[in-house]
Amino acid sequence: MPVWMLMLAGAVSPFSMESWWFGALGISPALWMRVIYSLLLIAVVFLPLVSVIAMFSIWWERKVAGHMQSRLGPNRVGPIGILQSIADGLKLILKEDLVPRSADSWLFRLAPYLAFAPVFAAFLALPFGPEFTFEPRLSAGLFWVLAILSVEVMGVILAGWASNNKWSLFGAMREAGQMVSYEIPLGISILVGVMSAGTLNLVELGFIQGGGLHTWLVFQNPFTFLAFFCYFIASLASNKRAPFDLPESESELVAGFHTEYSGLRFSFFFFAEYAAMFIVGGIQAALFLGGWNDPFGLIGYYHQRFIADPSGIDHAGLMVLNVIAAAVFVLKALGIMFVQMWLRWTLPRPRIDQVLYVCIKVLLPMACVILLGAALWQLFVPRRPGLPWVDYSPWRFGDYGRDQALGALVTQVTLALVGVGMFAVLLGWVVYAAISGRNLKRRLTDPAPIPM
Amino acid sequence: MPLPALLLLISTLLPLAAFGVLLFAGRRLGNPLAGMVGTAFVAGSFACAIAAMIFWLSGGAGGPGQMAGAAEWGAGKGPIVMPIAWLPTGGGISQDHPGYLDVGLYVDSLTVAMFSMITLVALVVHLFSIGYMAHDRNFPRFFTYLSLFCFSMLGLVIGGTLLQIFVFWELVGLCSYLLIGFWHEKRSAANAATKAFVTNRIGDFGFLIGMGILFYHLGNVSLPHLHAMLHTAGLGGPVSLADGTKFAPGLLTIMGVGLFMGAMGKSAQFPLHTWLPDAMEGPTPVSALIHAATMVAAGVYLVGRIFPILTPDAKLFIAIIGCATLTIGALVALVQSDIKRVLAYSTISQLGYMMLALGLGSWVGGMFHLLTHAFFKALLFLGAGSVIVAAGHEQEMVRFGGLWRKIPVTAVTFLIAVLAIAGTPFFSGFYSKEMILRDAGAFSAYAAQSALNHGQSAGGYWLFFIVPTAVAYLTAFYMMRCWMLTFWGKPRDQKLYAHARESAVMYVPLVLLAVLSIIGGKFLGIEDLLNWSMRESSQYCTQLLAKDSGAAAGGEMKFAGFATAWPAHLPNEESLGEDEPVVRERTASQRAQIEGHHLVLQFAFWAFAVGMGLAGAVYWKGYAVAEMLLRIPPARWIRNWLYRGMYFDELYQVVWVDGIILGLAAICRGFDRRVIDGAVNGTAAVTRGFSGLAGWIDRWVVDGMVNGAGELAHGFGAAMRSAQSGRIRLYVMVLMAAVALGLAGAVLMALSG
Amino acid sequence: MSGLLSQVGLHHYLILAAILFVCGLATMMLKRNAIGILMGVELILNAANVNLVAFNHYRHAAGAAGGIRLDGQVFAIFVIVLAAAEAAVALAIFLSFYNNFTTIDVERATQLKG
Amino acid sequence: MEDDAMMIFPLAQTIAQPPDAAASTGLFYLFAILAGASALGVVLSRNIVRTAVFLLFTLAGVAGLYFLLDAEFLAAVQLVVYAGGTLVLIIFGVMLTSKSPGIRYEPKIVEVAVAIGVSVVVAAALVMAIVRQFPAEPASIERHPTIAELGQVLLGDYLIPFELISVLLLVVMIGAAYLAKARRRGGK
Repeated sequence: MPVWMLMLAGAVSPFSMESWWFGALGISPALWMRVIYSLLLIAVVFLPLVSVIAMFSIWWERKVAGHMQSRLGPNRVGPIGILQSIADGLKLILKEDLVPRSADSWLFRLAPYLAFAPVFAAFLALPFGPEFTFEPRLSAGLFWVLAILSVEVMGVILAGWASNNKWSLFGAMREAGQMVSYEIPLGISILVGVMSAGTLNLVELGFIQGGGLHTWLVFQNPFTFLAFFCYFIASLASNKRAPFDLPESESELVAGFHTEYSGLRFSFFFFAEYAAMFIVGGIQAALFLGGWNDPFGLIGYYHQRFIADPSGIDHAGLMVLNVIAAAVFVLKALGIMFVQMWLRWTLPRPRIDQVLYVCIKVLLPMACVILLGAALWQLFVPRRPGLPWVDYSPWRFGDYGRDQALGALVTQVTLALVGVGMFAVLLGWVVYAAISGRNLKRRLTDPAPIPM
Repeated sequence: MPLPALLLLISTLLPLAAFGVLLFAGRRLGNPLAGMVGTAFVAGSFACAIAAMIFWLSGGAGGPGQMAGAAEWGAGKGPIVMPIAWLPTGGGISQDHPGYLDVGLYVDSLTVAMFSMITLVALVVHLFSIGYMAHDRNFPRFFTYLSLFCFSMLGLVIGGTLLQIFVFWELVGLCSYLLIGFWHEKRSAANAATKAFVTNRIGDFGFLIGMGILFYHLGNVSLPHLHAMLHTAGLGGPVSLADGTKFAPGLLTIMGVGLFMGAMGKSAQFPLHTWLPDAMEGPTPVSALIHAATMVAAGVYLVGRIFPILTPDAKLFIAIIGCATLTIGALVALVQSDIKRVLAYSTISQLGYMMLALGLGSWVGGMFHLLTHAFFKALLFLGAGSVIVAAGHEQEMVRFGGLWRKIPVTAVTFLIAVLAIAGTPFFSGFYSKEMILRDAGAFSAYAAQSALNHGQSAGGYWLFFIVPTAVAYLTAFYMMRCWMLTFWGKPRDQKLYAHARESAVMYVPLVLLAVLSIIGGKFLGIEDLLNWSMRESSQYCTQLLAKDSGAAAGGEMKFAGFATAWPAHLPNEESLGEDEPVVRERTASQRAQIEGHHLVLQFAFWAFAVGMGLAGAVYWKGYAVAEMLLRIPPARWIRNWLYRGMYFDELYQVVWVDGIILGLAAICRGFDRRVIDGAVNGTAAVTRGFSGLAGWIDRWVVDGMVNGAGELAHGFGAAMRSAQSGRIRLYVMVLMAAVALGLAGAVLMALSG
Repeated sequence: MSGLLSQVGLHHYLILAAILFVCGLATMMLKRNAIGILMGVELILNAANVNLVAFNHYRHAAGAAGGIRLDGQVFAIFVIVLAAAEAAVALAIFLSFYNNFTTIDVERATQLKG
Repeated sequence: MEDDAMMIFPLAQTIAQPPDAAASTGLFYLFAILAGASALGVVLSRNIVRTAVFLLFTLAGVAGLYFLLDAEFLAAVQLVVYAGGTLVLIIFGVMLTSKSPGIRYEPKIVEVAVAIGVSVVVAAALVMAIVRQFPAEPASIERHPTIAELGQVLLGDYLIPFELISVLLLVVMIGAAYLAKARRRGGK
């Protein structure tokens, strides 16, 4: 260590020289343990989770697209083509890493990470189960996810800029304008749910909705019901999913902001998009659709029983319960993702001015009205206080009258019935389409000649 | 939330929902779907109001905002009070949430009755409008505004604090503005809208002053608390508040008059009444809903709500204004030729009756008349609308006549309304007007007697009975005149007569309202509701008083807010407690008045027959007899004077508009001519004298100095301008260099010192 | 006292804020691009925010119900909002300037010089 | 409060332990170095877009510091408003005002010298003043302030500033829109 540095340190700091340098080098073993532990958590749990979800969704989207267009989709690698994504990933890793000569190479290299890292970080707050959450103490969890997702746009903009390509730049500009605009209705519709729940913590949101279908926030009152759809549309746009996929609309912009990308860097953008779809769907499930809870409140009920077991907490039961809860949660998120894919392969793409028109002149006023209505509802229609199963039994409808919450109950049950009906119709539709599509596909792909 | 309150809330919010739907989707829904949507929402609102009425009558207990002692609500039991803490203001003497300005709901029998009335009339008017506005280009916009108005009006009635009332007060004002000016392409309509708006603002200024006084002294404007805190105001004398301050009667009177000024604007009382006739530029259903039944009655409603905190002086002021208004309205209505203007002046006059009643202490009478009047005046306006449509948008009665053959349903229902407003027995108007006149008689006798008891002259109190009674005759006369000119006699315009016809969508509402105009007086139990309303308020406020004074005095205080109101039914002497001397004394006076002055009341009773008979006789054959009467020398002048609304508009134009502008201009011109010009000219002369001298000095002494100074400044500026380079980074650098120098110096000093 | 590194205290944050401040200052002095100057301003505002939040964390008054008063954080929120507003207006001005002079070099914005 | 949460989430306890002093120290240096180094990058970078990227990292670092200071709401606001909003706006501005990505305006040597001198003096003075004025003190263990309290303060004690700043935002929106529109009018 040079002497002059020590002297400088001593001159500036009133503290002993030992502590200055020893502090830096001799960081306590506990800290090292923490660092290693955290890195391990990221490497072993996070990255595989995000990658698996993203790769699965990519494969799934291609399958869904195939179904919708009466073809088979990937069907070569593995059973029903399930390993296709891995094969593609290997191909992309092995591809040459191209950087255009006139590009700003530093930014060009940086951009994919900037797009991927926020999405990755947002997984931190997703509530997979009552205890199965990576960071349960975020009191502003929902807002935080929203915040960190808003950083993603930087990656896209930089990619478009650094490519030094007209199309890329247009794509980036579109993405910036679109995302910044749609974040407003998105935030407002989240606010509606948050307002009727009274918390931003995603885990607490799960507990609040633990009493069965009618305690889910989407059925809480007519305005949360509307906000659910408002959120879905806005999330499509802020995720640049079709029909709002203007930033990468291939018919005008080649491939939009990632025209110049190839290989691993391109796959980062791809991963980011699908992971963001999952996050957005997960947030919607956690905020509106009861998170990890089943429609009958069984998970909430057993969770409370295991926790409040007089003979101590039942850890084994909790573990199993958490696994089931995580499965339910992932299923819900995947369901929402399915609707996103469905829309992508169904709807045509509007012009950019139409997209912005929908945001500013339709979605935004609607969201404001919904917010106002929800606030008024909140003021005037009392709900049962407390957490389901902890403070009261949500399925004993007789007790609602005593708490002056009959109005709320009637609304919730009515809306829940409406929701179940809609879900049933949707499901029937999908199943019918799948069955009829399969027949059609069999006819189209059958080697035997089609009888005339 | 107690069920009636919830239902009323839903009833309030439904029109808002309709407004939202129509605002965004109105154009797309188009004609007539937009109207049907609005009507459907209002029908839902009406259903909710009726359901609320049913639940209200059966009563109940509990609720989030109820006091422990006042848990029971329902007709005659107690109001539903739901305060919500809103703005933290820190102060306040007595309120539900200490330190907060509350908002909230206040539901009592009056609220429920008003809701039923408003939603019913609104529903009927909506229905009617689908027919009336059928060919209008802006059909959806009309229903959008109507929905907004219904929401605002219901919000006004359900509001539990003066502040809420004020907010919705402004909203109904806005709707009124929008709807009067609905045909804003017409210059007169746009002007009328502006006039209504501006005139109302003058009144609202007073409202704000009154509310400001209350808020400043009490820190809260929630109705039950105002009632409880100031309940002794009606007995005269200062009011001591719980925190020890005394509220001087003068200030209280100013407060009361201020609030009443708001009501004057909204209810078109005497000095501010000129906007209402002009408001007839709006579509006729609007006139029926807003400018006859509901919004103009809002002023009366407000005065009814603040009745317990009004001082005797303030009430007397109200009575005088009411008296003047009802006279002016009736006189002017006598000679109008536009059917809607007749009705407009008639409305002014009837509102005057209500105000007079409240001023005299006939709380039940005033409110009763408000509700009955709403039905038959809405009926009259809708009937007029039907006539106007039938006549191809012609409003001059000169061109009507004999229409009953063509539009019989309208003619009959209109006649029913005329009978009701004239006070024919067994029609609704009879009961309410009778009650007002009875109480007016009681008041004038009682006031004169107590003046004599205090050694003063009896004054002109008898006028408070004589004038309304006389005007009752006029009312019967001009309403019958209107009917005769429109429906009776020979048709005066054959072309118009030939094309007249009526349609079902318009006369179904008329029949509905006609039934109500007949049965509204005795069979709907409005009177009982109003009596219960007084009792509910008294009970709740007594409990509030007990709660507030529980710590301080301990003795139970009796709520005296309605002590000065005349009871609707005469209570037995025995049923009155010992602690109600005022009530006892006044009841005795009323009893004596009724028993001793049957003859006088007979006058009032026969008004309908005499007035209508006379009008029937005079206008049997159209204008013939009237033309003859006009030949009597001063008659035509008087007629012209009355026809132009007693020249109030011209007077205001001269006094306020021209007077101020022209007067100010004259003063300024005089000042300019005399003072400034004189000074200038005088100075000029002196200056010329001096200038010769000055010129010499100037050339030699001053120029030298000036040029020298100029050179100096120029040189200095040239030196400084290089610093003003316009380069922002240089500025930052210089600034920061200076800061760095200073910091470095400071640090060096600190290190060395 | 266990030294600067093992125990993070108020002065750590203040020193970092000072560094940010100085960097912002230097940016303002060195950049000729108007937007660069704007970024310098943003840095300075961030430095101030770090100070506000750090002081709120370490030197705060007691608030209601056993909590702490959050004045510093509230101020920081206001600063962030103001910074956003300022950026919007500044960029609008720059665009206007660029339209008139086809450059955003602040050295060229000297028409009003003395 | 914290303990209660841990009681309810026993598995969470095993997955994510509460941050101890050492961990927060490490994180502080991570974020501080990120912020400080990126701030230097802002100064030294010559490409304006790269400057903006460095600024992004600075902002992210500062957001991390807010986390350590128990101001997680503020951290989220920093990310949403600054990183997601203001910075995007700035980059937008860069894109609109430069014809090619490599636009550079070099400062003069003298200016660089003056700037460095001034900066060093100010930095030194500030650091010395801070070190003298705020000696090291043990970090206070505080109750985790929740977002609810912040909301109550914002809508309670600071209601009027809050409303005023909303009005200000409205004014700014109109003003910026006007200026942008004036630009187009001038162009024609």
